[in-house]
Amino acid sequence: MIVRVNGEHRDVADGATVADVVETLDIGGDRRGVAVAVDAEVVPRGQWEQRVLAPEASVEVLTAIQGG
Amino acid sequence: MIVRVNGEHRDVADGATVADVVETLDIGGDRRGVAVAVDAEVVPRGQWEQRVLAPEASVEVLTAIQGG
Amino acid sequence: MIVRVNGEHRDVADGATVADVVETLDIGGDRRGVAVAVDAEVVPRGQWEQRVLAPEASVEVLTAIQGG
Amino acid sequence: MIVRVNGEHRDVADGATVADVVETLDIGGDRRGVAVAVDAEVVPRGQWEQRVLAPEASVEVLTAIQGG
Amino acid sequence: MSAHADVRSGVDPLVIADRTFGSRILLGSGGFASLELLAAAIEASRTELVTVALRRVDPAARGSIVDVLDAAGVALLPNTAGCYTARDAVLTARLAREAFDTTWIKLEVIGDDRTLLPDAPELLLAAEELVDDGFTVLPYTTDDPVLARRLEDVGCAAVMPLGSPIGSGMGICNPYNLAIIVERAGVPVVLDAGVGTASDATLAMELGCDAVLSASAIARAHDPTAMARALAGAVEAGRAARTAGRIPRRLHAEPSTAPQGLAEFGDDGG
Amino acid sequence: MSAHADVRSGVDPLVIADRTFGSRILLGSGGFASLELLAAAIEASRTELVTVALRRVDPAARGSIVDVLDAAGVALLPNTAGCYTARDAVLTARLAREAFDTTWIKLEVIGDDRTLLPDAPELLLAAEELVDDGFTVLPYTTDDPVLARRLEDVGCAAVMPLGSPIGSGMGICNPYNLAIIVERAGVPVVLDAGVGTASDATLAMELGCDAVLSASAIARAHDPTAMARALAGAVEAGRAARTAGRIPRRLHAEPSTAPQGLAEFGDDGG
Amino acid sequence: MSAHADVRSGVDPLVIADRTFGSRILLGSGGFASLELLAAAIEASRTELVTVALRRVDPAARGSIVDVLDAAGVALLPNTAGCYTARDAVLTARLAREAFDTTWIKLEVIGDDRTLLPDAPELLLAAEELVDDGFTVLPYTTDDPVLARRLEDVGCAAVMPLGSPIGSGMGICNPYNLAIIVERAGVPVVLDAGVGTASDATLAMELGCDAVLSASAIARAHDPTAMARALAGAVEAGRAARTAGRIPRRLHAEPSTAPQGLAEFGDDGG
Amino acid sequence: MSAHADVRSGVDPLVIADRTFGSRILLGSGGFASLELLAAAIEASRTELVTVALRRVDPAARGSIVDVLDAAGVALLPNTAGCYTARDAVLTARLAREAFDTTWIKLEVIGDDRTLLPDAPELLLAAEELVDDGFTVLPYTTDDPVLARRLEDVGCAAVMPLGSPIGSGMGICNPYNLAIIVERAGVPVVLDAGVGTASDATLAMELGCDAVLSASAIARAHDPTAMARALAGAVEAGRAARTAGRIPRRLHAEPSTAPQGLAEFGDDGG
Repeated sequence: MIVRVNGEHRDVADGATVADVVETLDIGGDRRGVAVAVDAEVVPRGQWEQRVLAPEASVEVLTAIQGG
Repeated sequence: MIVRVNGEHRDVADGATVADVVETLDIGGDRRGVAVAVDAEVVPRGQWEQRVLAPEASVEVLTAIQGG
Repeated sequence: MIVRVNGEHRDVADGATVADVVETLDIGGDRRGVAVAVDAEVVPRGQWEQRVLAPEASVEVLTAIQGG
Repeated sequence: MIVRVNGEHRDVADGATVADVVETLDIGGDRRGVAVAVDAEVVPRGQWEQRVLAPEASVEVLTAIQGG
Repeated sequence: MSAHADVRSGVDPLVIADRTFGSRILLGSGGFASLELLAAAIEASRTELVTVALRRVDPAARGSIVDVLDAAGVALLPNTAGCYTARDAVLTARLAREAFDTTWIKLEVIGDDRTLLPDAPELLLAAEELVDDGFTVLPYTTDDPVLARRLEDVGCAAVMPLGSPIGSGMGICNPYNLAIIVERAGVPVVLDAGVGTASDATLAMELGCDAVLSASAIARAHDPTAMARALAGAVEAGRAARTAGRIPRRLHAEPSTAPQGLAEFGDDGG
Repeated sequence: MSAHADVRSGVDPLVIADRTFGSRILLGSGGFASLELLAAAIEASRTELVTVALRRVDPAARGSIVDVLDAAGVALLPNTAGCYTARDAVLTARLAREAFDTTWIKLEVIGDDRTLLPDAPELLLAAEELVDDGFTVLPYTTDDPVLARRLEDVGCAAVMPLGSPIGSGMGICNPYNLAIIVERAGVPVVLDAGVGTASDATLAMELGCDAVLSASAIARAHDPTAMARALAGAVEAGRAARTAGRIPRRLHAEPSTAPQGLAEFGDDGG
Repeated sequence: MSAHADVRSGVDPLVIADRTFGSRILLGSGGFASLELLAAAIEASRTELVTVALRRVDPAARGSIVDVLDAAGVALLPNTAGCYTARDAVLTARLAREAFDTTWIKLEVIGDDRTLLPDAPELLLAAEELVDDGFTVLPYTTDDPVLARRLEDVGCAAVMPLGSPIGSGMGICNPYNLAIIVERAGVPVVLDAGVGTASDATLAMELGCDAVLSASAIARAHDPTAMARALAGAVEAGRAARTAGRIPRRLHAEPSTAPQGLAEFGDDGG
Repeated sequence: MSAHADVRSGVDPLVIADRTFGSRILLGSGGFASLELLAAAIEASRTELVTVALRRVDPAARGSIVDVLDAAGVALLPNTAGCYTARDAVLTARLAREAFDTTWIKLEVIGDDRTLLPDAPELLLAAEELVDDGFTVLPYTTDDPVLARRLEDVGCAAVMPLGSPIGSGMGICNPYNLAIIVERAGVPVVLDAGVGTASDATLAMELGCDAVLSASAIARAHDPTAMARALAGAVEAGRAARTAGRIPRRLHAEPSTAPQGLAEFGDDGG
């Protein structure tokens, strides 16, 4: 199925979870400082494994950058 | 019955109207530039005669002064 | 002989006067607003005719321009 | 004879020197930081002993104070 | 708003909503010692629009300001002075419409009685409601360019940013904000509050304001009529200067007299 | 100089030495693109006194500025622009007296060609010599109150402090010095140099200057005639405002609408 | 906030909500050319609190700012930079809480991308919602004293008014507003945005601000590390000066040397 | 004077004539309530050069300022405070040389006792005579760039322009003049007079001054020792900021957070 990850369409397996998607992003280190929103809702890290994505879901995977 | 007119308690006849109350205020001239609110609602001039006051009604009779 | 008029060397006849030099400058009109200094001294208009220039004299013939 | 010391008239012996006058001023310590002018002329310390005052002489004996 | 009007020909009207004004001064009627002084100031300032406030009728009051404005042939602009909430301001505006038969309102929603500064969120709320109710809303606002823009976006007919607090006479504390407001405004910008003297009004116009509202500067001046005349001239001068196109500022000098043709008197004999 | 003249009645002349002027603008004639533009600016500014400089006669020159000033019916004020020493300035002044049959001189003694700022000691020297020689001396000076006072003490008929460097358009960089100069001056104070736009001229007059001299601000404006008109109004407005007596500056607000009689609509039902 | 802390003994901590800071500089981490320069600026500024923004993960990104802050032993303050609505800002704050395990948030709700000025109504809305949600909210706000007060009233832990637009380096355009905010604030006031150089930070502290947040002034300086050190000293100097109690301003001079005992050298023989 | 000294390494001495100073503050000793307070201020300010005045010996005087300066290990800089003529100033300088065995003199020639402003022509005269007599002359001067240049030309070892009148605490009334003086100076520029608080000193150094002289700002502060410490830090901060190279001023904002990678949360469901 197709989901949007950080604005780009991705084809992922049906039943893919937030954790699966985050996995595909080559994030260095221990993922400290990473947060995820699905369809404009925060998904706490503790739920990444359980949270299954719906088709067309919009996933934002964010982290810290210099700013402000 | 008792009503409040511009912050002061007044004893008026039961069934008194806005017009009656305005009458009691010695307003010079043609009352141009006068407006009335009863219980925080504007009472258009055209309804002063009809509009009967309820007991405890709060009547504000306002006009123009220097300001701003 | 050689004199300097407004910074330029001019060959003038011996005994030439301030008036002679001013003459050579094509000044329009009645010469109102013109003043002359010879060797850093003012020469009043009334003396232009009499005042004979010495060799090497430095003559400044000035007039009004926009300024200030 | 009469001289003026720091603006005040003083009666001093004829032939009195700058040193004599400075002596009369109860200046603490080693007189470091003291300078003298007589009649608007500086009198170097080395000449205090020799410099005899004329009648009516004006002596200024100055030192450092807080300032500037 | 563009300043490319033809000032020279004297044809340079101020247009707010559907009305046209020959004068770029709005006069606040507060603070005058008498209605006579107010009348004199109206004439001297040449204003065509004068604010009034709404208060409880006072039988002891002498004379009617409405009559004074009628006699002077100027329009009346009711305000909502003294309101601290959108709700009170809206109600006051509706009473003003009833009393004076005008949909024009100078909207004031104040945050506190010490600074008399506008309360941005309440002001925007009230502006929106009054515009929807058919009012021509002229909001007294801060010098915040974003708020000014949002007031325009909800349909205000003009924006009236302050230069400094009401009655402070501090002039324009932040010309940069005012310049940004003007740069982005699609409706007239009227400097409201802070004017202390003529140069403040001139500067406001040079910054691109379309008009200046003054109350205390005139009413509380030693000679209100003379100050009214001064401000009228100051506003025209500032408007004309903006249209004329000023020279740039530069740190160093620029000669006003050309050096060419300078006399040489030789070096000093002495 | 006192500002307690009767502005209202329009009777408020500027008096320098033995001459009286109806206008409080002095115009510098430098920098205009043509004599026509100069003539238009003279009319628009309503000035009665215009500066000219002395330079070597140039046969190629078109038209005579003297004729333009005559036609306009305004007085001519020769200057000593370009002089760096008291000696050259004095000689130039004497040539000007000879050329224009006037004892009036705008005395300029410049310290360098970058800032065009006055050279205080040379200026004072020249002023003293010219006064002794019977000139009516109007010195272009810095905003130094002590120098202004000394120029007055040697007999100058006015002092003309700068607001900022010639042609910089920076306005009045140090209003405090100007205020001190005015406070102590026994002769007219004319702001000379620095005016960039109308508000600068208004401020100068509010500070107590008796007149403003402007050249570049007008001559180099996008529309010189319009700016001349703007400055004329600005000077009058500033003069009138000073006479009217401005309100004091205060940090906090001062209501322009009295709170008495404010309506009470009860607390919000909602 | 009172400035009567004992600066002399060096015991003058900044307290925001439940945390105490030894430094009165907050550092914005944006604009540094490298994380190394950021690390150097952190050390030079002696800051203990550094902002970060949230953006989409970028596999190409080199190094982690979180690691840099950890290594420096400073706290991280996430912001909501880039948000134009209360809703986006609230969501971003919640993501930041999730990502960094902190309830502290520098709340930014911008009105437009040209001025980057706060949007007052949206800002207040977001602040209220985040406070209710348990956040420690530090809002970036305008210099509007009423808005600052309302932000405090809804429970913000500090207010962070701007001096001038972000990155403009214009310093404090309206010191009067800032003084009024400080005068009435019951929470720390942090100058946020506008600082261009050291004197801006010194002035902010003299006006009574409790701290200064700087990003561009340091990050974009020719020598960021040197500027970080300069601002650290400037903030301390301004704080100390406010505590020391400055002399009043007066128009005229006040001698620093007593006239008593002045020598008299008689009048000049010459 | 160039500011490209190596501030970072702490090696950035002030060099006047043949002497080198580690501190960029000169302290005026006037106005302190006691010699103890003066001593404390000397230590707190870290100054190495302190002014003294010459007055008639007063047997009643308690303690010697010379001893205080000796004990503090700082150099003494005599001044000519109170002199109104070149002649009195020159004589006073010579007495100071005799009394303190130093050729250094802070030259003051005042125009009047109200403004205490320098008298330009007398000052220049005295400076020239003292330089010829072998003095190291540090003249207290106006902010006139031409006068500053002429003082340098006659051989002064530094120029000490005022920011505003002595003791006024008005800070730097005309930063443009100061910038021009610095731009053209070949000797150290020391801001003398006008400093009211720390930010004034920081600004002076940012403008390129090489040092700041302060008397009243410290001596008359509520807590002189704390203010001395504040000014010391302020001067260092300003010097460091000038060396660091500030960002330019711009009217509009410049984001400190890059927009790239901004999250998109879709449009509001509500």
